[in-house]
Amino acid sequence: MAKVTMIEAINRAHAWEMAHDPTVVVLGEDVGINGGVFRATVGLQEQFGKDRVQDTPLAEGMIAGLAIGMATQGLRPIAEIQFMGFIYPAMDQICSHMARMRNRTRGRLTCPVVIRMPHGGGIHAPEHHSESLEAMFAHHAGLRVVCPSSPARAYGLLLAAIRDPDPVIFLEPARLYRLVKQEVADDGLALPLDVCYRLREGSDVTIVTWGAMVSDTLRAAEKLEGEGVSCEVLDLATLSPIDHDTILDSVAKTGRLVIVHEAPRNCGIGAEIAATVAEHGLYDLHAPIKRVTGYDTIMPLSRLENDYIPSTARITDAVRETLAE
Amino acid sequence: MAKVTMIEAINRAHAWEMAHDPTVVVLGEDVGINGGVFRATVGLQEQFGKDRVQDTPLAEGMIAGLAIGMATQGLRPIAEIQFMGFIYPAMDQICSHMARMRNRTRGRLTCPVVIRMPHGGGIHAPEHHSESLEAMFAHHAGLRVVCPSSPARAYGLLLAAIRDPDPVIFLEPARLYRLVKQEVADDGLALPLDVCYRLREGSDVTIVTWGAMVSDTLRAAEKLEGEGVSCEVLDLATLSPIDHDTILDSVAKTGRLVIVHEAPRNCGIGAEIAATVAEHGLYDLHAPIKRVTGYDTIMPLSRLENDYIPSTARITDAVRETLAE
Amino acid sequence: MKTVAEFEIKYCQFLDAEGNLAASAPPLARDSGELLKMYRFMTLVRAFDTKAVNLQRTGRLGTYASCLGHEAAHVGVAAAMQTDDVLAPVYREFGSQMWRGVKMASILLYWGGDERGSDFSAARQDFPYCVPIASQMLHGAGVAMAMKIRGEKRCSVTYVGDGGTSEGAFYEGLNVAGARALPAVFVVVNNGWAISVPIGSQTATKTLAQKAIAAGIPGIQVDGNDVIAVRHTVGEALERARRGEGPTLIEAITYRLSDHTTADDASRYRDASEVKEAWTKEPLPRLRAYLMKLRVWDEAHEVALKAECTREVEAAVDEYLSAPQPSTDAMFDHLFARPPKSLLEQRELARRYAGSAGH
Amino acid sequence: MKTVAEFEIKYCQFLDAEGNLAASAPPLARDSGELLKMYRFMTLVRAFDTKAVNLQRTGRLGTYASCLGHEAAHVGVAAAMQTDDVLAPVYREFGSQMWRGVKMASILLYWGGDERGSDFSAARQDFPYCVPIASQMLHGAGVAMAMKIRGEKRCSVTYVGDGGTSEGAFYEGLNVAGARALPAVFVVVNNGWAISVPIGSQTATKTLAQKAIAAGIPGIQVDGNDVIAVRHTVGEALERARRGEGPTLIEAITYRLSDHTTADDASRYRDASEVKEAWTKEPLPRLRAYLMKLRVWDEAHEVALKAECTREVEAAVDEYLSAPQPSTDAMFDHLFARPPKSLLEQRELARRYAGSAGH
Ligand SMILES: Cc1ncc(C[n+]2csc(CCOP(=O)(O)OP(=O)(O)O)c2C)c(N)n1
Ligand SMILES: Cc1ncc(C[n+]2csc(CCOP(=O)(O)OP(=O)(O)O)c2C)c(N)n1
Ligand SMILES: [Mg+2]
Ligand SMILES: [Mg+2]
Repeated sequence: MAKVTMIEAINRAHAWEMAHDPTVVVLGEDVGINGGVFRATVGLQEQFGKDRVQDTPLAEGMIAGLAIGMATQGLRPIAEIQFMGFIYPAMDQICSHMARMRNRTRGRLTCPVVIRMPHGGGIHAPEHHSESLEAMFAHHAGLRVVCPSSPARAYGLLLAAIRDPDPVIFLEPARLYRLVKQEVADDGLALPLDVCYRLREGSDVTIVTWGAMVSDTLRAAEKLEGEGVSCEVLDLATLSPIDHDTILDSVAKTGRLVIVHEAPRNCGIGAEIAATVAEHGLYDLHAPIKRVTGYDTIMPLSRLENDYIPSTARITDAVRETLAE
Repeated sequence: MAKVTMIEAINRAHAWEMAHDPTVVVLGEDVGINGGVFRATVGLQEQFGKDRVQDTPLAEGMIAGLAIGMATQGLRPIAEIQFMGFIYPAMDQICSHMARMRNRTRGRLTCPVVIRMPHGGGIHAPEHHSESLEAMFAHHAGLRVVCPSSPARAYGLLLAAIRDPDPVIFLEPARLYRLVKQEVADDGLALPLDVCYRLREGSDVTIVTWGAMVSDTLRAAEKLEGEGVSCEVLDLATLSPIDHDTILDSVAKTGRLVIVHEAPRNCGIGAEIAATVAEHGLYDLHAPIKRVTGYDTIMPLSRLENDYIPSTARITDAVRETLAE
Repeated sequence: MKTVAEFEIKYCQFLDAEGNLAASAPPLARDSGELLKMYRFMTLVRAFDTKAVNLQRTGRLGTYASCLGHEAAHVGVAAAMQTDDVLAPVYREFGSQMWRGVKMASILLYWGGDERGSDFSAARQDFPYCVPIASQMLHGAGVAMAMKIRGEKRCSVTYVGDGGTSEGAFYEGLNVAGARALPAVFVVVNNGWAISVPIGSQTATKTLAQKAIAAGIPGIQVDGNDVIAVRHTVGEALERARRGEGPTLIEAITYRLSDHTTADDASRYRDASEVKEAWTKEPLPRLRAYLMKLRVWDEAHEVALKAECTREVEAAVDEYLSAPQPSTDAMFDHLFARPPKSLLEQRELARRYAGSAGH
Repeated sequence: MKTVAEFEIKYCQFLDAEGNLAASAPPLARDSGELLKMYRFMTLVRAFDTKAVNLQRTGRLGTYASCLGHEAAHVGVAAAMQTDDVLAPVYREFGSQMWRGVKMASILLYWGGDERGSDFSAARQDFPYCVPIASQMLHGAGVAMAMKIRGEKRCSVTYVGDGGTSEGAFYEGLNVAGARALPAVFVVVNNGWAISVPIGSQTATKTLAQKAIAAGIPGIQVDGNDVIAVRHTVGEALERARRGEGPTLIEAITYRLSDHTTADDASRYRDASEVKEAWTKEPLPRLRAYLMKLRVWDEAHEVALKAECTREVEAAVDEYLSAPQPSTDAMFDHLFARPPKSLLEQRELARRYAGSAGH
């Protein structure tokens, strides 16, 4: 098995599915000959032709709207948005139509669309290139929101997203694109959606996180292990709908919950997780819940972006504080 | 003092401020001779002229973008969006620019803009006319989100919003527009932002709510009083930033928290309130927090909309369940 | 300075307001069978529309967007289409939908507040109503792109209003359709008003058809009250699209004889004289006059047709009024093919409180 | 069918690629003082740009969007403006910004990852860079609307790229500017490419200037490598706007001689021959040749100018490199005029963990 980066795994998932399902088409800005600005679609136009891998004019609302039209005609479009900060012009199409088409027509027309985009900061990109807006989508009914944290999960979850009969917002942590290589079997096997992945078993505290923050969290967990603290780390993976059962089970075991995400705190997905535990797992809690998140300000330009993104130190401190209660 | 409806109070706040501040301008679809589809701006064009009360072409992104340009030139635009479901095309302008201009330019250019729009359902309006999207804005740093629950608060909070040096998303509960009349002094006095309003003192349970749900919640509180349950009702009023201190103080007193909102539950503002209490008020809680919210589905067309919006029965039951713990 | 590009916009009308036919009229103008079919349909649409407004006024329908005056545009467009073409309407193109087989009862069900109204029994690939103005432009383009990718000889037809031409999505749809030569036809129904905003305030352009020039595609203006001109123009555009020559923008000039919707009062912002003048150009009498000149129509036919339309509409109203109330499950059962557990739990909750509003 | 509207698009060039002046050239073409000022500035912009790319390559600047080849367009536009007009740039119009007084050190600071770079010490009403493509169109329109409401004789000038003409916001801005006759000038810099997408794939139009027709406003094409033509055309458009006659769309045809940004590798998608050909038309040599023909310039001047530019650029680089690192407070202190308590608490937290990344 070859070791691949996340971006390569994403590329392979595209290629596998396009080779096996002729209804899958790719569209977006610069996805053709350029293979996408991060190279996620590299080689696909050569292999599958210009009809199935289309460079579009520059307009995200248009990309999403085209995908809707194509999907209602039985295609399975995968649309790339170049950076998450550029998703706003597509919000109307995604929220007013894509998320609702099945419901509005009582199942007559459906939108099996995947909208992929890089997620988060930490790559010293220009302004508006480092947003984490998963909660904005999670708040909208009718969408699944998925975010992998490793090459293998990127491969398996993307396949699941493409095959899902409903729209999926697929967020790719940009700073993981080339961070590590992992053995990924190119076997076309999808991973399940709607469940979280337990990356580390532990008994003292549950840490829920996703995307790029998974590696920082695992690093924190390792450090804490040296201090005798046993962390259970859950990769949320599907950010909406949330697999609350697994989280509640884990909290029932550990009695403590820390949530880590890069997105701003206010009304983030961490709030939903905390709220659900405060509703359904309150009596299991031995200590207040802690959220370690991005600040409620604008993701700064590159000089300060690493001070915005939660550091391992912030995570370990939060765990320590929880345990001190 | 004359008794006025909320829509009249909103109209008066416009007129007062336009008369006293020549930089205030109004723009939007049908706000001129038609006075807005709900009549919020009726008479303003006659009184202040076509330059200061402008009917725009039909494009919400354009409305928000114009407001930004005008604001950076020292005007104070009040923009009306006809229904909250039509805010999506304006998201890019609001989130990428309006919310960020001060920060991006280190204070050189600012956006003292108010974006007003009807909020919520219950008026048997057509599809896409009944959305509650406050959490989408709350999640974005750089915006204030305000939602009045009575004619007097509409008047005072709107004045505060217009005078605020930063952008304010001003949500007007459509089903309160003409529901009740209240004496409102047209005295140009603003009410404070960033604080919640205690509408009812109580000792058994804290209920936090806002907008149109305030009346249903007060009705529930009254009903519960008959059962010997003493409810403290807080009108959140400014939905972002949240006045957590008042909520935490109240929960410290009552030990119980129920949050009521019409918006979908997942990542709603209720989640943020619950999460903050689970972080900073956990030891005060005698029972699990309860959220009574809209469902995580699409606001249905009129036949079912009243089954979507939380009923008084759902609120009273939630309070009873909390007390039974 | 040298000239690098030149453009012109043409206007097409065959049947004038008095029912006189232009010499240049296409063969369709002599096909009395087709004309009668369209006339009957336009009359049915008028009867339906009148009834729907009446239902709203009497509390038996929600807010409704009348299509009074748009009958020729709507029927002409639909009549030019093939069954397997796809229509993306806005919210008042009932004439087109009915021609394509959408039941009047479905239309009423939707405007009566029930999503089942968008689950058409015919024209099942057609789009439902599109309330967010102009967003449907991109659906039409996307549908056409799917057709093009598959090499099908089908087309999409997308409506948009004059107000809708101010939204960015309108131009984005035209532009991509032009750039990829998609088999799509876009019809701007210029009825003069976007709620209270007259077309002259919406844009500085002399025509809306010229907006096509920004997409490098043909644009043409047509008298939207002349069903022959509409059907002919749309037919030519569809043929062009089917030949792989790309999209066309058609501006159909008509007039909104009604209020914007039943929630609107147009007398607040619009001169009665303008409306009166518009009534002299409306689509039905001119076609009737022409059919009478052709001697294929007379007063007796007219009386019989009206009675027939009334019967048909009443039957549809009965069907609508007898539709059972949806259960609260309907909110949940069509959101996802695979609903998450939390949604099923919420469905339970909704069942428990069904009908509790106001209590 | 009758013709209801006709349009044409003109192209303006005075100085050809060899430095020959057309007979029709305006008086500006004889104003050697102004031409020299522009030539000096274009040379400075080129020197700055070269240095900025170099700083990025050596790890001392973030991703940077070179303006190589755009010097005439950028300087011509700015030179036509008045000081109190307002510029809304995209992200590579450094030539315009520098002409208007924005310091090179500020430009570097921004691209070096510090928001202080957008707190210009001059041109303080100008907009900062606009990364979300085409969204600035509406800011330019809004600024012009404020000017119009106040009856000022000022104008806004808004840039947009060829790729940017596909976004809905582009058309929305043009349309409202036309509909309200705003004192605004919009300049499309058509440099042939939007990252890897060539203009022919972006739209089916023959020109980008013709997109003005969709807004009912004048559109004109100009050789964007001819600073005389650019300045003249923009100047006329600004005068027109100041007279209250409304907006103009100007398409300046140039070429992106560089990669899209320093993060891009254009050789993946673009023929070297095309770039080579474009170098024969670039803006500097033609103006130099013309100035030499006018005998106001020679090799010695050129050598001295280059040295002077180098000095100026180096001084700016020094200023940039010596700017102190911002503190984490900077994330919080400019969000609101009245920051909420929760934000101040978060500022405390950020102080505590400042610099902790990677630990
Ligand atoms: C995005 C959006 N903004 C605003 C509205 C509210 N609205 C409904 S219809 C309408 C006017 C539409 O005018 P036009 O496009 O001319 O269509 P017509 O109603 O005349 O058929 C407006 C502003 C909407 N439905 N969608
Ligand atoms: C809304 C949005 N979508 C995508 C991008 C990513 N992006 C940055 S530049 C660019 C191409 C712009 O091309 P053009 O408008 O021709 O300007 P140029 O770079 O050639 O000056 C793209 C797609 C963006 N910045 N904003
Ligand atoms: Mg109209
Ligand atoms: Mg370009």
